[in-house]
Amino acid sequence: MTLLRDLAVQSVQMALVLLLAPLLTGLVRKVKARLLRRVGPPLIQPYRDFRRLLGKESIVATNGSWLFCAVPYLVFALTWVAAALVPTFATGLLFSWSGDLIAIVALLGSGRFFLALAGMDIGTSFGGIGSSREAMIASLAEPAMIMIVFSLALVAGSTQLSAMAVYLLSLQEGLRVTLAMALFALIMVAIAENGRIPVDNPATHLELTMVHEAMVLEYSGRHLALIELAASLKLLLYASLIGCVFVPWGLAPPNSDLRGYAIGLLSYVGKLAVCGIALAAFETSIAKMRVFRVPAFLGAALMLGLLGTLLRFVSGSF
Amino acid sequence: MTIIQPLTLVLLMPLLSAGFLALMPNYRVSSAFNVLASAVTLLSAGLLVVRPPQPNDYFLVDELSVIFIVLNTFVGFTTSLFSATYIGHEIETGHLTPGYVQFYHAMYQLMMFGMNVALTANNIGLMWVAIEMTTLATVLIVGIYRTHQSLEAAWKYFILGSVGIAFALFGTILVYIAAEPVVGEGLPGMIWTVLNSRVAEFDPALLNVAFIFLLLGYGTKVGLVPLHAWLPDAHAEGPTPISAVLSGLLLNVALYAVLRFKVLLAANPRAMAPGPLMVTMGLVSLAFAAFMLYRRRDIKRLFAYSSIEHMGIIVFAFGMGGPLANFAGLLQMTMHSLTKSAIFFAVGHITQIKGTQRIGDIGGLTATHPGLGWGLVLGVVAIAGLPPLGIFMSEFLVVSSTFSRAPLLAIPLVVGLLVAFGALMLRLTGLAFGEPVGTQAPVRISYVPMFAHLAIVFAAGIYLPPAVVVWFQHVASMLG
Amino acid sequence: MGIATTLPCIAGLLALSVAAIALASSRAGTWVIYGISLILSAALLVQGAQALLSGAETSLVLPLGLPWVGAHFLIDPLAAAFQVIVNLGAAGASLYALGYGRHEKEPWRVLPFFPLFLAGMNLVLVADDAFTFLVSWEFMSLASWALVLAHHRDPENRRAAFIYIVMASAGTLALLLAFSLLAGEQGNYAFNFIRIATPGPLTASAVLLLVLIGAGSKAGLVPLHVWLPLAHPAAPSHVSALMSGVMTKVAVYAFIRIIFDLDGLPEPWWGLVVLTAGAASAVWGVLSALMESDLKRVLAYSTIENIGFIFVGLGLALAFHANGLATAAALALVAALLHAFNHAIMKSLLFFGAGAVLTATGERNMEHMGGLIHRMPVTAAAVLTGCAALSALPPLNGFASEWLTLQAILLSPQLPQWGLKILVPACGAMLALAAALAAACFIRVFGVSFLGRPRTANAEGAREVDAWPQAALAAFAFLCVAFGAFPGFATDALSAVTLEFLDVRLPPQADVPWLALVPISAERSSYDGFLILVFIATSASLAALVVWLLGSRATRRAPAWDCGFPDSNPATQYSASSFAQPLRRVFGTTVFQAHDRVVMPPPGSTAPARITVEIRDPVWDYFYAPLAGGISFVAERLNTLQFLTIRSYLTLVFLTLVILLLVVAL
Amino acid sequence: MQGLAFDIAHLLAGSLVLVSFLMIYQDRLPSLINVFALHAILLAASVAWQATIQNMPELYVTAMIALLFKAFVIPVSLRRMIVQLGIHREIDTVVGTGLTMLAGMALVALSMVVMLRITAMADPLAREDLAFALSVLLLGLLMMVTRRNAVGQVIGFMSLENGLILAAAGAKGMPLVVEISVAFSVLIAFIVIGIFLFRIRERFDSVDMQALDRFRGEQQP
Repeated sequence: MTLLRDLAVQSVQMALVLLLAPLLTGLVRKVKARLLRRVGPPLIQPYRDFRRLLGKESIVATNGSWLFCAVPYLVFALTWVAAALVPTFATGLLFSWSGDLIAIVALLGSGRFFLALAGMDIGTSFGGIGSSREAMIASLAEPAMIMIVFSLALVAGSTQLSAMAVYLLSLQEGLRVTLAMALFALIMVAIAENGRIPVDNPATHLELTMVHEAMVLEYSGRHLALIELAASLKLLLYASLIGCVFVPWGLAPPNSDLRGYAIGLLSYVGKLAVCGIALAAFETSIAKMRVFRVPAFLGAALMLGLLGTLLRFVSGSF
Repeated sequence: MTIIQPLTLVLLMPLLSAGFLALMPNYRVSSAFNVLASAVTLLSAGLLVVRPPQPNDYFLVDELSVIFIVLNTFVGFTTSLFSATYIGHEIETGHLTPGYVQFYHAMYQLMMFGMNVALTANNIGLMWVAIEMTTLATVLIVGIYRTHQSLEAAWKYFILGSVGIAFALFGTILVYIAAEPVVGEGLPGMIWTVLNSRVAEFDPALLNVAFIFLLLGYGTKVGLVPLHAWLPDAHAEGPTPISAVLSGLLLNVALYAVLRFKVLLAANPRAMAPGPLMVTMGLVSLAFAAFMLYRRRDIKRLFAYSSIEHMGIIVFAFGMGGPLANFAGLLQMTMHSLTKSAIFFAVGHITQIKGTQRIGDIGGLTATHPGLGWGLVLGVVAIAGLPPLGIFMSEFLVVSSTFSRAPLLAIPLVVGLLVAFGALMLRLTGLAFGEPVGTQAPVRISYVPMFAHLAIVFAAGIYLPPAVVVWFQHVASMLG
Repeated sequence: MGIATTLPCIAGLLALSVAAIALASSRAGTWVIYGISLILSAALLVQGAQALLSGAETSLVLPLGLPWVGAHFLIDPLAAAFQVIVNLGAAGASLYALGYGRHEKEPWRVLPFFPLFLAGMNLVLVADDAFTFLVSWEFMSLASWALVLAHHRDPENRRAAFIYIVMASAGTLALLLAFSLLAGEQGNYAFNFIRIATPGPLTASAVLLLVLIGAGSKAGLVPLHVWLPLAHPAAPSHVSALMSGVMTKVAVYAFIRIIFDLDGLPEPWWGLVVLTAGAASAVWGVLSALMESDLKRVLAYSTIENIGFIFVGLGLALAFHANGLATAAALALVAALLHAFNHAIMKSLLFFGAGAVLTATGERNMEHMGGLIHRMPVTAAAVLTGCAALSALPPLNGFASEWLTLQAILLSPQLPQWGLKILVPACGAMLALAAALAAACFIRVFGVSFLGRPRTANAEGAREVDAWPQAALAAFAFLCVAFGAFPGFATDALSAVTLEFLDVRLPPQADVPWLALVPISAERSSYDGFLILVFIATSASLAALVVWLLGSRATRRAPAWDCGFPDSNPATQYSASSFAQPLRRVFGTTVFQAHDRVVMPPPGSTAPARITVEIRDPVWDYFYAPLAGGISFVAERLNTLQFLTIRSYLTLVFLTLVILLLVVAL
Repeated sequence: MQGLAFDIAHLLAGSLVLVSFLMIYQDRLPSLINVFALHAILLAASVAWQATIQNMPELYVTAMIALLFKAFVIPVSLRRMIVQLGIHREIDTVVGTGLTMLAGMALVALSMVVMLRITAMADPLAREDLAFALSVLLLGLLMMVTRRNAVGQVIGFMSLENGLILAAAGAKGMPLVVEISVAFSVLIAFIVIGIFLFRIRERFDSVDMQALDRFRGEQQP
């Protein structure tokens, strides 16, 4: 019985992230447009794009290899699995123990790995630019992320997201400098990882500063659709990560009743909305930075993470 | 009691054959006879091991000297084998005339005679005479090519050698003067057995001065720095069989004398300890030779300096004393003789093939002459102290016993070993590998002596027969 | 079973190398030698696995080696574990060489030494007294030295071999000193004596430093690594695989054997030293790999990085062990051992791939490759797996061991020493950095050499290698996946080692549901490679299915879009050095004084503009070069003594006499 | 008797040292050879005196050998040689004689200190003899070091060996072995030297060591 319910919850969550992801992207776009005094596309535009792209034939460059065609599915799968492991509206998911936060970070890393390879597969200069810059950004973003994991794990005594959420929910810790630093670092990393302004600009082409778009330049049709979906899934994942770790309120505890789940669902949607609006506001209020300023940006994140970890020792014994 | 004592055979055989060879014009016959005589000497030396004779006033064969004698006669024999082919080629290419070869063979046996006498002598005077005789014999052979370089080398060898010999004689006289009040006038004052039994009562101060003269005198022949100057040139300019014998045997004979006197001095409690002196000279020789190896342009000088380095290690080990270090010293000495002569066998043929001794003009031997090249590689690897060859075992014992007793002494030792190792391997990579360099004269090569030596060294590195071990351990304890 | 059957196999390898001298020049030589060494190493592998799983100890004494000590041999769980690692690599290399070895120009320079090398490594593992250990150790170096010289006509290789053998014997001397400290005055060189005698703290610490030099120089710890990127690529590829994947693990074995087994109880600060060395090596190695464009050399540098990972694990184990935190120590040790095992697989795999590329294109420089995925599909797939594993991507084996190491790092708050408390997370950060850089490095490796368009005619005409290498590649790629999915089995097997030295073991993972990895407790942390793998597979195929059902199925081949102005010239692709340029600007400028120099032709000339990248290795510049300079300076100065006149030599003798007389007189 | 014996022995040995100084002082070969002959004669005399006071007749043999070879045969042949080579007018010394004399003084002092301090218990005769012998030896070595010319070096070497014989003779009852060996060594030495000077001349038209020095090891002439 419980197994069935847990299974249901798990599958609901997996479906949920899949459904909400384009919506979040649409929300961000819409809000940005509004802030720029434009009407902007409707919220459901991403779904339409997805359908349209799905319907188109996909064009593969003559010397594209099997890897090029396999990567979209792989990237999508990796991101989806990662997203499925993050508690969105309920903790104690059935399979959440099959991978902890480190594994989630690594899963996203493998997604990036294959995407970068796909960027180099056609053998164009743009793909190379994208991949090499992505590699540089990742080489700083990932350690920063691991440091964040460390500081959180040292606070919560676990690398399991559910356990973290439960622990922080119980609020024995009070508000901690470590957590604040971790939050800042996490936001910076999230911005970099999702290729948002100021690190990258998802809305531009033919600009020598683009990173993610350059990698996927050669993709079209269904492949592009999957990649877009994966990108928005990634954005959703980070949003829900921030939500579940730093504002765990409303999360439905394991084997709670329907009401609990409903609360959890609502609070989750609310968190996502807040995140999306905040992101849009942030993006409109800041300018894109030069590529070689990015290391400094991410280095700061890394330092914050490390500092948080070390401060963990200073403030209070384990 | 047989008619002919093995001892008399060991001594007479070389002497008589020296006389015979001096009169034998045909070089083929004479080199064959040379081999035969050395073989007989070796066999009778083997008999010595089985039935050592009673010591008398003039001759003494104990465990220590037997080691040296067997080694001496064995390497003498293998070298005579090598020398047969070597000399043959020298005659054909006209580097040597039959007359000189006649002279060469006579001197070879005379030298063997001298060394055997020195090793079996029970009388410090007799020992001195014998060693002087070997010196003179080798001086004459070193000069045999009569090129400018060889003359210079021989002359240098002669002058430095005779000065050393003079020192040794003075030391010998001092020992007698020290002994004379105790054991009385006449012969007994020069007999090892007597001296060893009564040395505790001798005048210690006199013994000290005596030991200094003896160490310098015989140390010159051992090739200790700074008395070494004759050694590289004598090795480089003489015929290669003689280089092999010099490195393999003559140094050992001188070392034997030094050891005997070291034991004598150590047996007198009031005299100074000989150890520190030997340790210092050993380390100096090791370090000096190690650095000198780098700038060598001449292949034979290279290995001559490596001989100095190894003599340094050996003297160091004996200076440290104690069962482990002495055992290591004996082992190192044996292995070095075998390995170094094997290397010189290889080098002899290499220089004949390439027609030069310049390292720069020799290269890629493993490609052109696999047998010779890999033989050289094996030899150098052995001499550099890599396992599983014999020298690794002795160096293992030297270093480890030193480091656990006197760590500060082990540091220079290890550094010296490493520096020398680097130089040897550097040269080896140039000689044995890479694109072949230099000419390719057709040469008849005798692999047997070289690989026989290397096989023994290899076996010893893995397995020492218990008999040998016990034997060496006795001697080690005897050396104190 | 045990030692009684292991030694005969090793003896068989030795005999084989003797036979190889005769067979080397014959046509069948390659088949016979590699075939038999494959069989023998497989046998050793099986025996090792049995000994490890049974946890039994078997020992033997032969009347060899040092007379009064004899040659002691012992197989305990530690030795067995590394026997598995070594012989897995050995079997793979032999299998690979069945095909690869036939391209060898001068087989007689490889065949006799290959079994010798295998025998040497196996002997080190079973040796149980100092002399036998060192003999086998140096024997191993010697055999590999000969193999590095296999292609001796290239002066670079000769230089590599020279540097290698000198540093190897320096390391051996350091180990020798360590052993003589442990053996003490009366020279008890047998390990069972040394185990009983407990050295004083000072001695023990000295031993640690000496072993760090001795084993570290073999393993390639910074700054003792300089020989490694020279020597490993110089050898034939299957030997490179052995040297990089396996011989470095033998060095790790030596470190564990001496420090954990023989050297008494550790001091807390030991962990500090080892950790720093490990972390430094990890970052340094991967950065150097990113700057390098010679494929095999990149792999060698990545070996340095992974050795750093392993030593971080060992350092943690030491730190925990010193503070009596046995379970944490066990976790760290298992992590280190598991990574040693995994790295042996991954690195062998990649060197096999590099060898395949080398035979197919004759190129080692990535700048001359490209597009190989079309011409060598099998190799490409295998190498891709290896790259992903080495980049520590789930669900492959590289990630499992890295994950365990991170879990061990997360236990650092238990440590009482503040230095360690602070240092360990910093090391964790460096490890994370190294891992991310490794991912970048292997994107570069695979992307430049296998993807894109061929850059040279050689790459154009590449042809897939024959069956044996493909078999080896496929087997090892499979192992990467298998041990990524089920790391639990490996950790369970390895816990025999932790039981041996720390008297504790990790909770048996076989009991955990879904074969997950739960080092400490389920609510603390858990990872299930198998499930992740299943999820990825299912969701990917699900997506494919959905697209297949709903979306268009049409695919058109067309020239690349490339923002509208595609260039047919493959030189316009991103090259290895241009891929690394951002990272070079971020990390390389300070560490390696890396800078690009652009040479613009004068206006009007048709000459192409040239860009050259200059990279200097500070370790070499500031440590080794001065050392060599010093030696040659002293040699030069002393050399004048070779050219004095007889009179001056007499003067030397004279002065010596006078000085000694003065010494006696006064 | 003992006193007188001692005094005479002392006188002879002492004058031997004095003559060694004289040899160091000579910077031309012919005069050097003459002085060496004198040195040999004195040696013979002191050995003979030792023979009488130790009443060891065999020492007379040594004395005779020394007289015969070192005082007559060798000097004569050497003189002929240098005349042949036409080097009898050359200045032979490297270092100024004055400096050499000073060094010699120091050496004698050293040998006195060494010997007299250590051989306290040996009988005075042996002591004195040893002290003088050592100084003769050191002076001979000094001469070898300061001479440029092969002949000069050989003479230095032989004077060094005279010192040895003096010591041997001084040692009470030292067996015949040694005298024979010494004589025989001198003999051999002389032969070898002769051969070498001969060879050196045929190669270099001189016995100047600097001619040889050009062919020191490893230098490509």
